[in-house]
Amino acid sequence: MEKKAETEKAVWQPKIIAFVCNWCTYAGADLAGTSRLKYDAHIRVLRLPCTGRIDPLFILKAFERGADGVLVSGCHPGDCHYNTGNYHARRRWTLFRELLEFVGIDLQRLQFAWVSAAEGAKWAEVVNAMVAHVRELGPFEGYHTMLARSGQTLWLAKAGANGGNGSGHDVPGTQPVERSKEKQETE
Amino acid sequence: MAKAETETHSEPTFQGQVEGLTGEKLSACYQCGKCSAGCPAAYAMDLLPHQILRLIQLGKKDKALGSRTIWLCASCQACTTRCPKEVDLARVMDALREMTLQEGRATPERDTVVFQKVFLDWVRRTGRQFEAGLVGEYKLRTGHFFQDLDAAPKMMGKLKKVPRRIQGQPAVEKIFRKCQGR
Amino acid sequence: MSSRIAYFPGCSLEGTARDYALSLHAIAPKLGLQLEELLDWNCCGATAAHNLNHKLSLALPARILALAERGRYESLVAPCASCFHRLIATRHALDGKKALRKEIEDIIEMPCQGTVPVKNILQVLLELGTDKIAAACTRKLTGLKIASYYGCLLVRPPQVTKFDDPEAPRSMDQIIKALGGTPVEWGLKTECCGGGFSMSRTDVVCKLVREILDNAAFEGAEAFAVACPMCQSNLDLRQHNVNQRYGTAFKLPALYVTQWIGLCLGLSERELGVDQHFVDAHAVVRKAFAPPAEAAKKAPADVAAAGKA
Amino acid sequence: MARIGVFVCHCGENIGRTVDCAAVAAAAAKFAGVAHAADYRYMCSDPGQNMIRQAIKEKRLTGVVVAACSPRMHEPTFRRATAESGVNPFLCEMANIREHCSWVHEDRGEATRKAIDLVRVIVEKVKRNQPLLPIRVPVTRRALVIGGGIAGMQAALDIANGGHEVILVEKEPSIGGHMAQLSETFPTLDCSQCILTPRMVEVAQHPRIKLYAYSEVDSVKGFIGNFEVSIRRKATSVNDALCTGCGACQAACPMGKIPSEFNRGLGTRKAIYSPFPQAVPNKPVLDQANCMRYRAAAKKGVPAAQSTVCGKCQQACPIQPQKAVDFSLCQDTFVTEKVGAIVVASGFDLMPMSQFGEYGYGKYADMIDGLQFERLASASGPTQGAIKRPSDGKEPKEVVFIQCAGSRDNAKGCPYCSKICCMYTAKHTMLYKHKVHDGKAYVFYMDVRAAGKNYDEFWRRAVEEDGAVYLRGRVSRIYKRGGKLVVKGVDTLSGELMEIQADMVVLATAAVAQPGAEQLAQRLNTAYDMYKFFSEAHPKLRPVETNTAGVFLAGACQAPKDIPDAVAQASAAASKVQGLFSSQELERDPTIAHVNEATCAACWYCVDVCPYGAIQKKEIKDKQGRLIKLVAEVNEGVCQGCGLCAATCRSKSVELDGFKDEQVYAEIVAL
Amino acid sequence: MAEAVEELRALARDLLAKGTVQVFVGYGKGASPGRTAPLIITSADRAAELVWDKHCLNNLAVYLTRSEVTKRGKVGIVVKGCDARAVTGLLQEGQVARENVVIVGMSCDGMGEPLLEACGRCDVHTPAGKDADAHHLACDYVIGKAAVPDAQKEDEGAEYADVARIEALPLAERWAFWQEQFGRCVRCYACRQVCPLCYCKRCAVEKNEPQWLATSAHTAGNFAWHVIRAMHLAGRCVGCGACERACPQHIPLSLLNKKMAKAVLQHFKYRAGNDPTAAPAVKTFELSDENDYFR
Repeated sequence: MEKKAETEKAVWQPKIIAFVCNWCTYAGADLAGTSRLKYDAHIRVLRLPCTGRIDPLFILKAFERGADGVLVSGCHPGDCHYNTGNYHARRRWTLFRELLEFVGIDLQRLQFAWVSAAEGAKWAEVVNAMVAHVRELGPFEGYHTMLARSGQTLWLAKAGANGGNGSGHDVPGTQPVERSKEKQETE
Repeated sequence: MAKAETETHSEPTFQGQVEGLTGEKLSACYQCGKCSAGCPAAYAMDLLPHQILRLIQLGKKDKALGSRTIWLCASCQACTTRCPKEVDLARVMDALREMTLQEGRATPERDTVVFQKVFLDWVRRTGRQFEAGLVGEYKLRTGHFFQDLDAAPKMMGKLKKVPRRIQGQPAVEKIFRKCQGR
Repeated sequence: MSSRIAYFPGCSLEGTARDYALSLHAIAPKLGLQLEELLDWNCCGATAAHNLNHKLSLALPARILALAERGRYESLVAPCASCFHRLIATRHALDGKKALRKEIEDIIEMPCQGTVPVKNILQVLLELGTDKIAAACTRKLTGLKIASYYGCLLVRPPQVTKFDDPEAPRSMDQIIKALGGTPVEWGLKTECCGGGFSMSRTDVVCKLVREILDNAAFEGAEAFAVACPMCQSNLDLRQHNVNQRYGTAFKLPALYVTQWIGLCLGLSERELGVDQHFVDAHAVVRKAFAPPAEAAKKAPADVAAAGKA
Repeated sequence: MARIGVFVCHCGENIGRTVDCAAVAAAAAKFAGVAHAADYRYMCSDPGQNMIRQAIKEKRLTGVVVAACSPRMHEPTFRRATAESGVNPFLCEMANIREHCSWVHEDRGEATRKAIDLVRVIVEKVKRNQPLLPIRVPVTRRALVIGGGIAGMQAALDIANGGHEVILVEKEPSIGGHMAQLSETFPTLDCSQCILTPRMVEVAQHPRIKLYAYSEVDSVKGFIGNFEVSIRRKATSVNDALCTGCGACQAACPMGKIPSEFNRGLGTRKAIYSPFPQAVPNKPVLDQANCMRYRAAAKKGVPAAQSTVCGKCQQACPIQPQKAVDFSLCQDTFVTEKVGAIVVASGFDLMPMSQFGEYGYGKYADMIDGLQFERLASASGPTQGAIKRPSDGKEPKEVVFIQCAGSRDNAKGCPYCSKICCMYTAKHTMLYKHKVHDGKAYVFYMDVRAAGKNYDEFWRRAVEEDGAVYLRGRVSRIYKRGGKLVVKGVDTLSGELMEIQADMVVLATAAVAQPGAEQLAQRLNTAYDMYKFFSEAHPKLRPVETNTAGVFLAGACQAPKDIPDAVAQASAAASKVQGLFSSQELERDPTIAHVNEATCAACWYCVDVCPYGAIQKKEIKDKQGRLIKLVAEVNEGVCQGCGLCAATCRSKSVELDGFKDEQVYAEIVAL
Repeated sequence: MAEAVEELRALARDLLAKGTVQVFVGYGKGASPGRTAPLIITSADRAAELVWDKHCLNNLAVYLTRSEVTKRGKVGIVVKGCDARAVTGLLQEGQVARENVVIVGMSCDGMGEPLLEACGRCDVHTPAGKDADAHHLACDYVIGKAAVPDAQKEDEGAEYADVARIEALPLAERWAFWQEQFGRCVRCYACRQVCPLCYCKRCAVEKNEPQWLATSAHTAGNFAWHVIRAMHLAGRCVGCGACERACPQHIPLSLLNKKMAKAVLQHFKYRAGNDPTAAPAVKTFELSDENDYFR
């Protein structure tokens, strides 16, 4: 356990998951690419149709899976591909972030942005800023210890092992049983 | 040649000052002139009301505060009532007058100022208006001794001869002190 | 009429507009209006205050509002349009503005919640009901053509005064109608008379008053009804100046609406202070009530009746 | 057990330079459920695509992951390739290791590690993807056009000429709209009716246009391609089948004093009337409120048919034996039409003059609005085109025109520019000057907005050639003094106060939405702005569509417009409709939401948040037809797949195909 | 209260006897003195068992969505001013049809000995009756008139003082505080059971494939559970406090819900359960909604 902890520290890199909408931010990130803008690699983008599709459950799950930060981004108000999706989402986040802060989570770890399909540069900025913030804060010890105390160490160990990229072998599922089964298959 | 006031970030622009005093949004004015068109005193003004507002937008403080216009406004509220952009111009005029006095600027409409100062002075001293005193003192200060002599006898019949202080006068006096910051 | 109304005369009703007060007090009991004069009231500051010192222009009326609140009155009536405007404008300015209200309360050292509604005389009379007024009349203005002149401050700006119509008010005309007069439809009902410039810029006042007289006369008016001391004095006191200045020959008496009512309640011009005007109203009044004979006869009985009502 | 194939693309050097594609493939090969992994220089090339096709066959793949560029670039390509080898295209997804990885990162190690993660995420998703079949919605190739003004007529004609049936609904007794009221049109000053009436006739006679005049849309059910519209046909007391439009009934009607709507109160009409001579259809309607017989009958409480009062119109009707005027036709009737698309062309109205207190609440007879002036100037108008003022029929010598009357006026709740007033006011001054040579025309304006072909030249002509006097400023007050209207204005350019003793005043009152616009929008479930104008789907790129699929906009119902703009938009809407009608069926993206009826708590949050009104309440009944419960149901014809409902649902009873909770969960967990 | 209870019994008896309602939900004698228990009766002769005293804490609105109650037909129910809010919520969310309930509002000077602190701030001691406008739930009957005046909703400060206390703590301490609290949760779901607005047929926590929320009672799972529950109640919780009272582990659950209520009021100017015609805050939006925290 201690050894793991050390290696974990040695190679620690922030693990940040971004939930983005397909029409604005994902396209904006594409533009950052086509413009060859460079930004920090420690971000993993999950694509959804609309910020309105993003359930607070997603974010909690991301943290449970050892994310050190979560970024939510979509179309600017008024530009939603689905007219009003981002407005409803905005209300949801206004409450959710206050709630998380209320239970002691640093809002640097949960950030929100509007990035349009034209804002490749902004996307790069937003990512870099986010990663930088989380780097300052370091690993999400609080959550990690909570998970550890809850016997959810498995994911964390993996997360540490290959530099915050999670396990290549861990297939989602709920029952620990299934998880171990999968492991045998692949190892 | 006219030149727009250069904004310094330390102290607010003229427009900023007036907006601060009145809470009105003066950038809203698009110079339609409806205020001037409806102003009963406009004919006597050196600048039309909408021009005063334009001067504020341009930061031409001296010209605006030096005008007769602000003292010829009778506060009839016609401009405020009809402004399509819902600017309370009557309130703006109040602010300009107050500003003029606070900055101790000279005004071309001395009589009006004197009249109003004398008016307030009586209120401060007695708690109420003492019209006989007001008229007398005004004439004294302005030198218009012979104004309305023909009307005087009938008028005097109506007026109180001696001022009466109300019990609350000290309270009123205090209000004046607090408001005038002395 | 058990509701307690605080009566705020205002300075001019103690002086130049004494006749306004006189007539109001004369008709009130006959109409069953109970007016309790506000104790130790102060001047509202009028135009002078809001011209020269904004804070003062709120603080002085605020003290008056505060007195009315302390007295637990149901409403505060100010017959003077100017006072009415200052009071209601102050109430409006403090409404919902916590910080400002606090500041003003500190200045006057009294709580001022703005709980007591402010009314002008026309409001009070209309709430009383024109039919009630008509019923109390012992004689009617036989079709006398009267131009109701509202001036500025009773109706403007509407979001503050919340009374009648800012461009084409009807309330005073309704009362005149109830008195048997013929309301004149004319264009300058709410045009400004120059207000406080009476002394300092008599020339401006004369020009404006001339236009008002001209339009009213053109539309056939034989007299004015007013509800504002400033309007009254400008129309009345300045009428001869106008005639001198412009070589006109206007002779349009300007009576307070309360005076018109008083006359119809059978009171004499002297009792109502109509005789104190500069433009002699006697001729017009006589014409209005011709033939006066039986009116006088039947007066006392009705007066008594009205008194009970 | 899933058998996923992973194909890693080098995209030449684009990916290969910073990402070790071979390593990515190797890592992918180890993922649970990955049956095949390979990398290649250009996956999108034919050989690349062939690799995929082969692998699918040989390795019996159940899913495909292409790690390459952005799915926004090549997803269709690879899905096609997948489909060609018999696997449902929705079982193919892309991992974006170019735009989101190789192009934006420099460290090869990190980029490669990230690429592996991205691939793993998509693999886990694809494992849980399900085959989806594109949704096919049948399209009823008939269109409904609401409003028979110039925009509605244009749209109807274009669609009909395109070979499709059109239902045209007009609430007035005749089509033609406001354009029929105009005398001349800017900037050419050609006679409005001369260009309009042929169009009206064309509409009336078109074999594929079914015209419902004096009718209104009562309710709209269904969705794109499949609307069911109920239309209220207002009672006319005239049997259209018999009536020849001879006009004998109108001549006979004794009620002569009814203000004519068409002439905006400047002329009169009868109780049985058609609004104007060239009306289409040319059949009169009977206005029951103003008919002696109907009034009498109502008082007695008997049907008008049994009343004996008046009936002159019926007697006058020459049709034999059965009269065309028929008092038994006194009830509104309803017809239902099935259509696939709807064009809204309900037009605009003018702000009533009663809103202008400072100008006398429109009580002065000689103060009229723009449309009234059009009627005055129109040869077919109440004065046969002679400019006579309403009060005394005298020719006005001094006319004041006031622009921005209500427009650009926050205090009147109308801060926008009405767009057409500058031009028509200029036109009015010309028409006036051409008829009253010694007359004076004053125009109070704030700005003259004349952007448009030959527009600026036009208003300058009014000034330079016809001598209209333009005064820059708003008018503050207008009051009557004898026969004159005293106009108190200002010219801010000179700083001069202007008091004009006018004989007549014309207010260019603001163009506002039709009174019924809000209700109509609600019936159509389309959005409208704070001024009750219909909202387009996108202010720039989708100007004639609405946010409700299958509903399009034409003309001034969307915002004030002049004739050319309205016609252009109408044709645009028509072409959109024809595009929709170009096939029998409408194919829609199958990534839509579904409700789990077993667990739906019927709180209706999804119903209310859905931007498209795609979710409705569904009754679940037992065999006896007794209601067991209500649940939410997604209309797959309308759903656009945003997933707002899925996230909003507390009991997680709504799932979005392609982005099911399971799939997203797997993606998160894979990181 | 004595005469109130008689009036209540008479009314219930009458409603059941006349068949106006088929089932009546009120309070009955509790297991021990100083307690009451929900009483659900279907016959007039049991009306006498109804009680009304200082201990009628339960929010009976929860029974309006229980099929075992509703399947019997029209329901008569006893509500306090505060409970009426829950009923309003249920009406807003289509869980209850107004015509299917007869609402008996009980005037209430506050519950519990000592008085519940929530009752100290109560502004609905006397529920609105038939005369109420469209923006208030109109009880069909109102029994009694409250002796104590309604508290003035002057400052929200007092209302959310306990929330503010937590907000004032440094982040780490807040985290620690909740870790400790959530650590104790045994997942008995009593909070959910007594909550009138937790009417879902299948709770998010029971959803598997995927199992978003771990079911075993470890801190991480509990954390997620309580956070999500607070989110699901945001803009809906009427603050009856039943969850907290029901919690065997004494976790201050109201704090979470009140925090949300505070946020909803502050950002969306909305109070849950006040206006049956209002659209719940999380169902709608304003273009002008808070936007500053977006980069």
